[in-house]
Amino acid sequence: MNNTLIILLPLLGFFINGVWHLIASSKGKKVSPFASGTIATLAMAGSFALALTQFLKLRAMPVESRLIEETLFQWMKLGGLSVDFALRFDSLSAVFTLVITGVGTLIHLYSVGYMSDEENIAKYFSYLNFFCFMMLNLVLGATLPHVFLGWEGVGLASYLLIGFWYKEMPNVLAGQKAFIMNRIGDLGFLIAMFIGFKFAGTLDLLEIQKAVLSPHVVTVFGLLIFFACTGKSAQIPLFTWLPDAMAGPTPVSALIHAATMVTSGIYLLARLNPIIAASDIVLSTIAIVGGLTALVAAIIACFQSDLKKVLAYSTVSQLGFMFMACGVGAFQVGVFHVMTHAFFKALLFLAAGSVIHALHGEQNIFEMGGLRKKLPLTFITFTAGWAAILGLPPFSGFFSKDEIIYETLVSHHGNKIIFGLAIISAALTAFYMTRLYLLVFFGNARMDKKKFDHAHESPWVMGAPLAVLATLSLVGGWFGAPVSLDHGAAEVSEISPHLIMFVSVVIATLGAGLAFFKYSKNTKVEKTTDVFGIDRIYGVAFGRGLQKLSSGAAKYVEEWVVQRIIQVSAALVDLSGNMIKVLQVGSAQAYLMMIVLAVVAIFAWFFLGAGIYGNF
Amino acid sequence: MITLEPWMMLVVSMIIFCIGLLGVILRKNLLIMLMCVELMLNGVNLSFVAFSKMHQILDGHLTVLFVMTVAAAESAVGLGLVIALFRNLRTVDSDQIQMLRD
Amino acid sequence: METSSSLSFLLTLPLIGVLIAWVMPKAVQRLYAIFGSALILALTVYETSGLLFAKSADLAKTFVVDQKLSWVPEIGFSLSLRLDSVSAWFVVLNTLVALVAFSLRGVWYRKYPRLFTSFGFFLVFALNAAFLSTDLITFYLAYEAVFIPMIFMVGIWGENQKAASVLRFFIMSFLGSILMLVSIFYLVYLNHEASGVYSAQITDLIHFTATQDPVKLCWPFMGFFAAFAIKVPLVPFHGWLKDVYTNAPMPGTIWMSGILSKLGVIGMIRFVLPLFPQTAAMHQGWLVTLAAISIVYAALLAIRSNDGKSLLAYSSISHLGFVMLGIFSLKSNGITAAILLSVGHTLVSALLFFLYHQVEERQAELNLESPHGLAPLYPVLFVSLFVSVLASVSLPGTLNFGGEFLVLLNAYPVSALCTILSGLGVILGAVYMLKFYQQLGLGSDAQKPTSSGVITKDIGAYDLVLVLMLLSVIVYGGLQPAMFLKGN
Amino acid sequence: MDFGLLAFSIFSTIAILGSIMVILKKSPVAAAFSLVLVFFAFAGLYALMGAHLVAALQILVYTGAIMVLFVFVIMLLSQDEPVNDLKESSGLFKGVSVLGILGLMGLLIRAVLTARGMVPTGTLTDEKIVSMGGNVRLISEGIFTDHVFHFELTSFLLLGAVVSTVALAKRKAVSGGSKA
Amino acid sequence: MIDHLDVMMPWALLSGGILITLLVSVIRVDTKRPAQISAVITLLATLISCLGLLQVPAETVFSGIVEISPLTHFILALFSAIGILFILGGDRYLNKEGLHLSDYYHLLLILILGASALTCSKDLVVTFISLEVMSLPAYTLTGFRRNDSRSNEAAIKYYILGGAIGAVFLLGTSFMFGATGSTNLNTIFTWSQSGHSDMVIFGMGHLLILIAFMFKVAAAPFHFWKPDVYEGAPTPVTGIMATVVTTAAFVTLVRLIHIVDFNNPSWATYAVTVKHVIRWMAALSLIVGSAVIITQKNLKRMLAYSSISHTGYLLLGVLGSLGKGEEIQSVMIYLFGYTLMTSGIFALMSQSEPKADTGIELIDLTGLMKRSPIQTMLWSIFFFSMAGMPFTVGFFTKYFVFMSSIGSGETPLVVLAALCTVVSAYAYMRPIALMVMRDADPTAANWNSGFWSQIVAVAAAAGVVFLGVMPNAMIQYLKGIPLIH
Repeated sequence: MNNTLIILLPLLGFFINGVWHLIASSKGKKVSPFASGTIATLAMAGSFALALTQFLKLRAMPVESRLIEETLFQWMKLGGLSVDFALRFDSLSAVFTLVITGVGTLIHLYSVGYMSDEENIAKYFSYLNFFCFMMLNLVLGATLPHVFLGWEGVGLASYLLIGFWYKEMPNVLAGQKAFIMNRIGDLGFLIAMFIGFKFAGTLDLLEIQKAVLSPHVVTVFGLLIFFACTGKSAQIPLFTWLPDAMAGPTPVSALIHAATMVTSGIYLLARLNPIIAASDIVLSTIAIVGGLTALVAAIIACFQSDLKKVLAYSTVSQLGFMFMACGVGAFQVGVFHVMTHAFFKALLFLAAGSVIHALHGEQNIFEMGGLRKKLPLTFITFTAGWAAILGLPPFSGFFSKDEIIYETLVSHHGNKIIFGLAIISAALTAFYMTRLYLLVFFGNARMDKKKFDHAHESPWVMGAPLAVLATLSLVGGWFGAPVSLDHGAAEVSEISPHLIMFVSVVIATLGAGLAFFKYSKNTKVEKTTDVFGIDRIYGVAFGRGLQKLSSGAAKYVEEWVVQRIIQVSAALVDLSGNMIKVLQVGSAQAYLMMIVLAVVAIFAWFFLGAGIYGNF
Repeated sequence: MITLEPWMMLVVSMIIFCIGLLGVILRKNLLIMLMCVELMLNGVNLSFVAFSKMHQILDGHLTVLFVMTVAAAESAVGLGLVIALFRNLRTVDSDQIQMLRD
Repeated sequence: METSSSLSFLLTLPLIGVLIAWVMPKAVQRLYAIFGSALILALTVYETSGLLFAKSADLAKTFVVDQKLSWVPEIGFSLSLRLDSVSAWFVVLNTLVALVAFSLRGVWYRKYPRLFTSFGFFLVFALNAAFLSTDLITFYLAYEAVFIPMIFMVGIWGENQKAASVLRFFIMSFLGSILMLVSIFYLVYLNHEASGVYSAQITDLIHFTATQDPVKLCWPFMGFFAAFAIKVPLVPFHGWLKDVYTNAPMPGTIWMSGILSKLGVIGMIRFVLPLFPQTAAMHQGWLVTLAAISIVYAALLAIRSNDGKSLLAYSSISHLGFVMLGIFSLKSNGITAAILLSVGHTLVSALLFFLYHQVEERQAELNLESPHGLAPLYPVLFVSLFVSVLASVSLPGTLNFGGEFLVLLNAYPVSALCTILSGLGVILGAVYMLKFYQQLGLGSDAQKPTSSGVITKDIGAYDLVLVLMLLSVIVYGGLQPAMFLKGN
Repeated sequence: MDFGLLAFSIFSTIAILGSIMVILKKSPVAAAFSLVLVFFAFAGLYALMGAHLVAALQILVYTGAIMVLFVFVIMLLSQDEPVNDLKESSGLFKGVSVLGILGLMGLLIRAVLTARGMVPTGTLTDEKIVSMGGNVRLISEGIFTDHVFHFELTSFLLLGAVVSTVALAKRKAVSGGSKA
Repeated sequence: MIDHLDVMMPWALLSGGILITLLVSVIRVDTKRPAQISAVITLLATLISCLGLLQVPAETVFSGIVEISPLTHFILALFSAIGILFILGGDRYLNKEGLHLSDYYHLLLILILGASALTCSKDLVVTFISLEVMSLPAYTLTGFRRNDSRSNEAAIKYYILGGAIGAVFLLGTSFMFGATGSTNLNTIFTWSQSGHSDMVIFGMGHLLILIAFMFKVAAAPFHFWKPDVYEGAPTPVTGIMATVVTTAAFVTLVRLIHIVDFNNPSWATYAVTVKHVIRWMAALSLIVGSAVIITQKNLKRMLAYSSISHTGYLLLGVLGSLGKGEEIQSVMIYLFGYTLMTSGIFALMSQSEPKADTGIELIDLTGLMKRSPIQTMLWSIFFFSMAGMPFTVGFFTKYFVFMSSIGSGETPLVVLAALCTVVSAYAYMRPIALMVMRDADPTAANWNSGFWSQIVAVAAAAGVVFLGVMPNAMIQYLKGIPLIH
């Protein structure tokens, strides 16, 4: 029952706020942000509480049977396929559920303050609740189609929230881009399901792991699943939507595009880890792609001037770290990083939101500076987040990131290349985060004087979540990954963990130092640089390409073939009619002549065919 | 020695029939066309009599009588039509009556 | 299986509806049409409830009704009707679509309203007859009879290019159906040769074709296929569709995309596959390819459409491609999924056209090239529209998802390549449907039109109830598709 | 060469040449007189075959009635001046027509030639006809016994022809008719 | 002869009626009404007496040259009914055109007499004479608009071609006579049953006869006269030709085809030849009819091409019946249905009042929906029926024809026919589109429904729809009629 309630509460919140919004807006009234936000936040808080009790219940169980399953109803049944609508709460789900509901509650709370001026506040909260509902479906679903339901559902919520300010078409288009790129990934998911059903005969998450599959199938299945993850979790090649997704409200970025939704790829891989880990090809693909993404995104982040975009690329990069972890078989480490990342990245986003809020929407970091005095709480909490993402001990990021770097080296599947990618990315992370940190909070105020004076600390509803998250960023890593996923875990290795720990801290410090060196004084305005031009290439390939294909289909196939065939056949009939009509000259004698010719033809035929007749 | 045989009449009748047909096709004067139709009928009449002779029966003769009657009636109507046409168009040229076409 | 006379009322009721339309005053035609079709809908649902809501396929079988009325016994014609779980759905949908179409306000209730209402009821009659009939000739008659009101509907109340488009529609459909007719005759004749009985009963003919060489049956198969491929339509037989969809009055469009296309679907399911199982299997390769091409090609065309109706028209082709894919998987599961999807498609396309009409009533010039930003003006309408769009892009949790998912799932073992190709259609579907919604609802700050005669209110209560009814079926079906999956 | 064959040759030559003249003569009157010639020749051929009644009627009906009618109409319509209308048609048309007719003629003659040596189905030899009262008597009997339906039908044909001719040749059309 | 008076009753009535009508019109020269009424009464009496004799078994009268059978009674009844329909339906047209002469009714009655004599003749000479009895009034009626050169022209063309073809028929008769020594169909059939060596002359004669009737039914390539004649003739006359003349010619054609015993093995090769000839003609008629019909703008010409394509369908039925006489009902049903819809169309057509004297053009139908919904409905019913849509008699007519020719292995031809149906369906839908979808053209004709013509049209439409829904009686009756032997 509790599992169900966990997902039902956000759904309830969604309905209440949604209907409220509709009624209010058709009557032209405004909804009180506080009331609406309270409903939404309470729904999430209730959900979180329930998740906690479930978690505790789970802890009380013996390790091998830690599973609370609730079947709501039979969803689809056709032939050999039987899909139940069931919710499974186990260790992996627990982590994600707690993160979603916990961080979610905080962000809901934060939104009450952040979005207080928003006209359609009830709509906003209903979307947020809807997102949480779908996300919980994703992590609690017991079957692949159920996961897919959540998978698409969060995509939808993401679409809605990115395009929340829909009067600006770019926002809408950013949402569309996210939705469609996710859908491209989803195709992988779908086909993976088809393959899974064809060869394993089931779509149940537990059963499919038990199924005996040929290595070939496993590889294809794993690659397709990973392809789906690249969409949802913004990995190469489908990562370009995430920076654009920053068009949405900042709390949304914090919740969806940093803490929860984008990590569902990790969830899926972790969930299916026996199958994923069964194929070396899949694992190394994941690791390489993850590493490359971490590196590329980090490089791009160094050249961004938009506060949120830096954080967005940072998210992509961090997600790359998580995939690296999965790719070397250390799924539990990846999940651990999901958790810590959720804390500190949400924190960073919320703090950034606080900055943006204070500056009335200013997002260019070269228009900021010197805000540490103006926004002390934001500054402190941001510092915590900064430290965490850099991996400075004892912040949470240190533990998870360090472990990832360690695993890339010592795991079965790890190797030096991946390790190198991880190290360089970590250094770059330190560089761009420090750059950001310095540009925002230190130096001179580079914005209008008036704006600077107007800047003020956020209200408590925004401050409190910041504080909580800052705490979590600090302590979140101390418990280690609360899950045990022992596939591909490191064995005893001659490389000491402490050495790696030392190396990673040094690397982070180096990166930070470099940034400090460059940006502590020199605040020359840098334009955003599209380093790799990937977005542009995609724009040409997908956007223009699709348009070209579509107009090509319309022009060359539809117009020149399909319609032309119809026209030509009509014209041919018409032409034959007109040609036959030529004989209709109007002269009786000509008609008679033609009759004679026909008669002669018939008789000739008669004689030819009748050569055997008679006696001649 | 060759004697007169009905098939010779048949050959003549066929020739006359075809000449009549050719006349209908080629002549433009409606009156001559009507005459050629009569020629065709005559040709057939001859063949009837010839066949009658061949079969040693008289049915063919009877038929010829009826055909003659029909021919008379038909040519009367035909001439009536030609007269009606002539009243309107002042012509008996078949080339002048090609308004209805297509 | 029971034999009863209860089926004929499904045919007589709409005919009575036609007659009453001429008694009713012109002013109340819409009201009459709505109440009439709602009443028929209620009775139809009541009559078919055993089949619709049966817990299991086996239980549903006990509700199958057969009825055979002698019609022209001299030549073996009979009015053979069969209500099973397939036809039950289509019959219900038929009346539902009629209700939706009747609910639209427009020129058809001002110009010759009685004619419109009676054409509508006649359509219900003819379609019911087509869906229920198990006699090929009767089916053909009903199938053709559908044209008659359709031609007039487009002709009388349609838009600019109506004459050319309706003629093209008629000629192409007629071409297909007459080829089918020749095939029917051919089969009937062959069966007569073999058994000495003139019968166009599907059961008799199935018995007969089962004994025949599948290669020999190739031509009749093609005849049937041509008819239904044009009707559905499958690419490249779709040349008639766009023009007539866009030029038809909205109720006509709803009828055509919602339920007329299902004639092709039921034809494939009821006649083509049972009659020519081996022949179809021989041709499966290109059949599946054709379905996949339809999906992707129509989606590509939809992307480029800047007219809402033609976009929806192409999307209709694309979605019906999935239905065809399921049918051509030639597996009973695939076919069941195709039925599920066609139920979904009917509901969604009826809903989309219905709502699009509502939008059109509020803003005359709807060009999808630029955003209109109407959503804030009519929030409820646009929320409904958005949900329908989501159902159309087959988001999980809607009926269409169940359909498309199960269709693809069952098509995958048949042809992985075609399934993947069809999967691309899912992506493209999102592209054009989002475009459709966004350009209508989002973007620029729109102002309410001030000119008189234009509706400026949000969606009306009655319309909303109707929309909610359809949406709830879609969502309920998305969560409980089992109800629709009782096999064929 | 016996008398029959000789007479046949003469009459048939006259008939064929006369018919050719019908279609070659420019003046309708000339054509009409050629036609009369043909009819006479035909009468001779009929007589050669013992069809005396037919021969007589040929003269009476064709020459006496029909041709008079033709000449009358020609005069009525003042169409007696020669017109070389054969020149008007295109050479192609003429060529194709002549070829077609020649082909037809060949085929027809080919067909009738197979009638040589045909087994008679009847028994009415010339002698027998004479013994039974002669050609005329037998034919007249036939008209009023076996062929009485032909006869009656022919009467309606004539009636129709009369009404037709009246209707067509009426000078004044009833304009407007009775607007009853 | 007297002992057959009972079965000859309709004939007696008809011939007597012709004479009475003549007398009446001579007595009352000033007005045409008496002739009209007398003609209607004559036809009505004929119709009733025919209906009373429908169940009388077949017998031959007049020493075997006339066969009276249920079929001939049915056809005479049909012709009488059509005659009444056209007298009533064409009344308005005749008044308008100034053609309201008593001669019209005489000629019409004689035409009907000739047509029905044609259908019951069992002798080739009688066939020839009745053909002429039918044709002469037809020529005259075609030229009945004496002051209209188009009408004259049509009549002359019809006459020239008809006369030449009459001679061709006679030549065929002569050949048959030459081959068998008789012109009686029964004798000829008996002759054909015993193998003979001199088949060339017989076959040639048979073919000539067939060609002559192919001309009369306007099968391509002998169809050229039809569009011209249809266009030039007064509208009700065109209607008579499309119904009475066509039906009589077709029935006779079928009868004459079957004077050869195709089941006799010695005729096997000849049967193939005939089959090929008919097959080609059917195909050509279908193609010509449906291809040219879509290029037509004149309604009457359109119907002429339509009737050419219908000839194609009918020939399909003939083909299906070749060698199996019992299958002929497909042709009969087709003729019956075709007659019904054609009568209706011509009744409607006589309601037009074109503004130009070029006859009724398609453009005259534009916007009819706005002007007269009832007429639009009637037109639509007839055109749908022409196209073979369901719930009209047109569907069943096609059904039987297609079935019977599929039954004789003519499937490719049936596919061709199906394709041609589609093409001509386009031509039939076009006027509907004009009526419904276009606004009236300023030059479009006025349409005034006369009382009688409207009644005729409605009755025909009701018949078309009723037989399209409930064809049982028609099928049952026409199935029971043996046409041959």
